[in-house]
Amino acid sequence: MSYEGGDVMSIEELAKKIDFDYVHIRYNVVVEGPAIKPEDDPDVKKILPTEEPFRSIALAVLKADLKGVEEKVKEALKKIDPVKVIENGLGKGMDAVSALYAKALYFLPDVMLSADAMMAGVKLCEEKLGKATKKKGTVVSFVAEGDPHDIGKNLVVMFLRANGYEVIDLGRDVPNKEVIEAIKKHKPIMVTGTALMTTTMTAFPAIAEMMKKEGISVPVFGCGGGAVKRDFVESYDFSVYGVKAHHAPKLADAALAGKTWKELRYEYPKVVGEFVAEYADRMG
Amino acid sequence: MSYEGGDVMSIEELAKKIDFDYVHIRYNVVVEGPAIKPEDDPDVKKILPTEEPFRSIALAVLKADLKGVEEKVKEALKKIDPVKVIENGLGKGMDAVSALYAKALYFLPDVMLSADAMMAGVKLCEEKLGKATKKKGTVVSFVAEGDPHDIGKNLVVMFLRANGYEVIDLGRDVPNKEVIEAIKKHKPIMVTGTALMTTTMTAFPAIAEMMKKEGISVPVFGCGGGAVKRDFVESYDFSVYGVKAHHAPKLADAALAGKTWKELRYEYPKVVGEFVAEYADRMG
Amino acid sequence: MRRYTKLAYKDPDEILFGHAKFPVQEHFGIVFGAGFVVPEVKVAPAPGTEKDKESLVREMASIAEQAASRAVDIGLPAFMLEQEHVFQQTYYPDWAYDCTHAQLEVLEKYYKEYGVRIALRQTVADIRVEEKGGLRGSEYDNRIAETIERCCEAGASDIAAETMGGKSVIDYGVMRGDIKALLFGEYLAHIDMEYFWTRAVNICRKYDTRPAGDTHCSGANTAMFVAGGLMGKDMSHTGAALVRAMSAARSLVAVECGATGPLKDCGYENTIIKFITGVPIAQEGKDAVCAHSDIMGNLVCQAVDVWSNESVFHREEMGGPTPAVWLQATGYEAALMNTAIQAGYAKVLRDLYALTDMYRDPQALILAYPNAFRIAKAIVEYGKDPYLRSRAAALEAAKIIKEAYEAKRIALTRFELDSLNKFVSILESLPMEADKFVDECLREYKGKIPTFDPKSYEL
Amino acid sequence: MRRYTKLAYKDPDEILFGHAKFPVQEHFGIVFGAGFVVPEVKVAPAPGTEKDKESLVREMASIAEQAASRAVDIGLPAFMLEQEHVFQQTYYPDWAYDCTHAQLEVLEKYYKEYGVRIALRQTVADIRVEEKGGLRGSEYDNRIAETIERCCEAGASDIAAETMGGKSVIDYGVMRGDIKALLFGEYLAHIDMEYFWTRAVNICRKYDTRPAGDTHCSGANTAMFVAGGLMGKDMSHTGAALVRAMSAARSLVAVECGATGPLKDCGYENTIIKFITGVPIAQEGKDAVCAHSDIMGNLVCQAVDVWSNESVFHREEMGGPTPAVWLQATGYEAALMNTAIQAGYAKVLRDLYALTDMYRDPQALILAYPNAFRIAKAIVEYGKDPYLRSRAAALEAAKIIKEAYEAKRIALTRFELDSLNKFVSILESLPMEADKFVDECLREYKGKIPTFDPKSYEL
Ligand SMILES: [Zn+2]
Ligand SMILES: [Zn+2]
Ligand SMILES: [Zn+2]
Repeated sequence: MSYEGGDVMSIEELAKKIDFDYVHIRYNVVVEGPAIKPEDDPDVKKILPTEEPFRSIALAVLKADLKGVEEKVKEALKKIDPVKVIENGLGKGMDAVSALYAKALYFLPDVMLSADAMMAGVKLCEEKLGKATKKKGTVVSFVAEGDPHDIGKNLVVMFLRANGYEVIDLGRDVPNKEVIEAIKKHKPIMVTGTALMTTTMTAFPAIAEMMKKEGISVPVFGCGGGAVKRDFVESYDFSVYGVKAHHAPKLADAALAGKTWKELRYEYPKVVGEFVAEYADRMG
Repeated sequence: MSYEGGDVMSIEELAKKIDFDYVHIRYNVVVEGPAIKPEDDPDVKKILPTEEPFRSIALAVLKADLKGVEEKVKEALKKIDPVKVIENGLGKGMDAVSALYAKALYFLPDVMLSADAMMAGVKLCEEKLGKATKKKGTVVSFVAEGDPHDIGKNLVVMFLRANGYEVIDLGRDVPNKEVIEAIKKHKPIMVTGTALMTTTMTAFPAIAEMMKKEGISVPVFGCGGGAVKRDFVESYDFSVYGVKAHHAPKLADAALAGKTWKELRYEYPKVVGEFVAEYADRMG
Repeated sequence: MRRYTKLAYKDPDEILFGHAKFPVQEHFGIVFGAGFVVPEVKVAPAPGTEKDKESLVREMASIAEQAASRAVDIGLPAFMLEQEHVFQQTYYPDWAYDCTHAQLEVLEKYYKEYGVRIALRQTVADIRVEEKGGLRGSEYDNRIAETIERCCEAGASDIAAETMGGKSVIDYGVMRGDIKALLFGEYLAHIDMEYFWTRAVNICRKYDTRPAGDTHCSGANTAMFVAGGLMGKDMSHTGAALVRAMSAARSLVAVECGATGPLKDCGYENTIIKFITGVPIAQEGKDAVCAHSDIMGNLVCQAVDVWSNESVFHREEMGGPTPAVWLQATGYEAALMNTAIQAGYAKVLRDLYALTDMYRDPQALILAYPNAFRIAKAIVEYGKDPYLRSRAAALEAAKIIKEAYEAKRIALTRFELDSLNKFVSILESLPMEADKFVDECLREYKGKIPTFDPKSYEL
Repeated sequence: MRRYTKLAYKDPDEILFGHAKFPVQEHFGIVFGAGFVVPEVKVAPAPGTEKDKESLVREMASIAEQAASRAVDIGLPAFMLEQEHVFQQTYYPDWAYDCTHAQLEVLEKYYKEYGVRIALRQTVADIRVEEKGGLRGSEYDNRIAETIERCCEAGASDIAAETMGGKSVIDYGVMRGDIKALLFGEYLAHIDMEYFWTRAVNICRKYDTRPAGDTHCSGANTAMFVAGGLMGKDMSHTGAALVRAMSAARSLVAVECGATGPLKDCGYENTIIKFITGVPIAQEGKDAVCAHSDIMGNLVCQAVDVWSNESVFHREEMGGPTPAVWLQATGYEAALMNTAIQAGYAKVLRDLYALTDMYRDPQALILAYPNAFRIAKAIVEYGKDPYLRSRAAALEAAKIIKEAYEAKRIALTRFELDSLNKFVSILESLPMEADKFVDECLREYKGKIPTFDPKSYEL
């Protein structure tokens, strides 16, 4: 490489001179412990059932083995009540996946593929039952009008469904009054709204006002990223600032257990059970 | 200068190679017009009286010639009413200084030295009158409790006094209730409060609450720099966000003319008569 | 529609910030890529100012005034103001006209009074909703075309966009770490880009407004954000690196349709496109911290022509309003680069910028200019085939990462390494004919992705 | 009390970012000035969190957690967290203890889990009010000493301060462009610095906490802010440059009393002091845009050891909470400098940083390291005499500006040039004996400055 100031080493030669530990440290590699099989993880051991066929169903979900889940569930349904198969087998498998994901030993793709496998099993159980199994509760999800970004909403919907919630997905570019109508119609235990822009997030306070007029009070999990931040979300009623998509089912569980939206705001880190930078001042 | 990568020019040699127009342009030099005598400035010509002795008194103030002002004022007081000497001579000189300062043809030191000269002349007039001349109005100024930064307050006090206002200067580290007591005692047409820190500016809303309880409503010129910003100052009552110290007398004049604190907020740029970045959205 | 089958640069060492093979002139005396770097500032309108046209126009003028007054206060020779349209600014073409006009009025005042060289970029919003009326001919689609025209009429210096073609399939691929869906999404994006930019270029050419270009913000940046920092657990950084490589093939289409650059700031893939086309590029990095994090804050300066802060709330900092504060930050970084150019040390600074992040993360590694050159070459080898060139870009990126890993220049976690190997084996097992690949994907994904509308891509 | 009568460096070219003659070791495995630059983040607690101790402690811990979690997420090897005390944190020593302890608990957790090297700087607030109880022995004064001790007990890595001695006279001088008052204020500042830092050093030495140093934020930075940008009309930039030169003589006193550095970020005068003492220095510039503007954003990197963002509101940006966002910005600039050091190009980058601002403004010109060296030499020639060394610093700075102006390297406005000439003639006309000068000033200013309390300076 030549430059006006005289000859200089090429970037490759320069790179060899550099001790990069002074420049950056890949802490993900530093803190990565030894590889262990998912089923040997101490938390997973506490979650996985010991009784068969529940154990092997849960393991198939843990390994995202969709074919295996379908075979084992069909087998189990011959003599076991579908609801038990879901609660003691499929559900336990998903709980194990969530435990590993919380510790970053499993990753989003693993969660998604395990969720696909679990849903396949649930479908078979529901066919056996002849009707949909009772869901923990209903959640209405939407993306604010005029905002094209919906990957956040899709992740929230997936995590909720994977954790036993029925989700009414209104999609993108949803006018405020359609959200109100859906709340009145489905009487959800929680609503999730996503937006990413300073001028579309203004839908949230508008919806809160409409809810007040209609006398509706349900926690709204206002999640964003981008322009939607906690100080904005807490500047109007009913709303709780959602930081990560995988927090949604935990908040839904707490809402189900009777926590008000005001309580959810102050107990967020405890409810989701992990450090959350945006709630660092309420870790107490 | 040597370095591991081989010999390199010294910084002085390097500087000679550089066409700095690609790096920075000193726009203050680019837009500086030809030098003209202050009294030849078109705006100053409109302000300066033509009649003597007022013209030469005003010129002495314009030139910050304190000795000259004292001589000419003593002379004038032999036959002219002190109030006329102040209004038609000394005051006109200060108006001319303000006009040049607004156009950045005069600078703060010029304003201060002219103000000193003017005040010397006013003192002589007041001695002749046997009492203080009637001031345009009274302003109470303070720095919030726990905040050491008071150069902002000192500049505001100077500009107000130089423009004919009486200022009760409470100084620094002033407890909120002392401010309230001073307002009740002196019945000012305006209050100026300065603070620079996120945790001392909280005195402003606290004082606003105390004013409400006492049924006092006077515009508070909340000026800061540092942490004090318009969105904060407009989050509680009575307050107007003051951007530059030399804006204070203009706002006082408007308050005197009956403008409410709410009107002052929205007409700020018009009241101070210049572009203000922090009010760019109300330049209308 | 021109396809690139060879690179604009013969040697990686030729590329350099502030220099493009084909500089771009815009009015108000500004030129991009002609031997100096221009700083850019972009600020999101305050929540609520979108309530009506007058309020948004006032907000736009206030942003322009706050930026321009700081530029002269610290001596910046030139700057670009970019306005990313909010929904209303594109949905109502006359809002776009009035906002653009109001900003130009302010900027022209400073240009005339101080001589500071200025450009105004209008970035139309891609308000199309694939699952509601499709990407072609919907009301939303037509409004975009009208708004581009109105911005040109109002005198915008250039028009940019961040189109969303292929987004539904890419989002699916990002969530599942499914490289086949990601490649299919990039292929779909090529098709929509050609539709969007052929039209945009034709409109701009009727005016003195440059068709600037596109970025895969809705694909590669989504992958980057989901991948997050080193401790992220949602997408592997090796996967995000492959998506970034593929996105270069997709964003190239704007230039193939006639866009002149400077390509838009969110395109971390722009160095690759600059190797192919020689057009000037905007970039964002260590001065975009208020908009989003990234893991290559310095490296993206290596070949930049317009250095941007990406975005920030319109509000006040202790140091002044954000348009002023952030033009000062990008202005001072651009000034450092311009000093290096003048002093004859630009290539040294370029290498320091690149080396600072090159081994911080696989996403940075593949964009370091010697590697970006290799990916550019892989793309032009299949220049005429959007499918094969995207696939080739991903495979070359994977090769670069594997080589560095094996040479112990970069350490990877098991998640990063396992997903890399899985992606490579899937990519290598795919058919070499585009239509075979497309049929396979339509069968596999059509049912699973409700918002995907094949008709929008003429499939 | 040691006086410096010769420089720590023989040649201006020896000075360099990341390197100090006397590196400083603090716990949590961090060393300053030992061959790499450490980034710093400082965030002002949110309005209202000062309402009670628990709320402020929670706020402090939250700032530490948000910064540390981002540091590991983008791979920063080390960082300093500085907490500038609000009034309550110094007025109530147990608040200081609990806040310091809470932050250390968080930082230690990250140090143990990831190995990231960390320092916690506690900057006590100078809450003394000269006109209410004076600067010595008041309740406020005693609380400062108690708070320094409690921070040391809690385990702070180092203690800094920004003392206000001489402020009332300097403010008077800044408002009137009165160089004699400014020089007298700097002289008074020397006296108060000796009082404050002799005590602070004695306290710190009982613990594993370094007495770091002081900055003339309350003098030279006040002049810089009043001078404002190029279009400023309140103080001439040549006047502000002379105040900055004199402030080096004043801030030097901390080191003469035993402070070890790293000297604090607001001290734009630190390069001059580093030439004299060889201690490591913190600096702020182009990454301090959220706190205040300056006209030398790059130049201040030339000899930095701890690169700071100065201050920012504690709130959320789109890119995350401000402690995370701003440690990323300073972290990436420090990374660029560390890459340059490792690659053997540090001196090239140093010169580019300096050249970018050297002729942007007289305030930058006098701090460019070759000129800072000349001012340092002028100071140590009169090392034992606070009055003469301050005066010599101002005269040398004026000489530097005049030479550059006459050589047409920098353009000046009439205001800048006229005030420069006026200041030089006044300075040259002053007596050479300190006590003569002091008597003259007491007579001239005592009556005019109500808040000036001569007893506070034993006069
Ligand atoms: Zn973007
Ligand atoms: Zn972006
Ligand atoms: Zn400071």
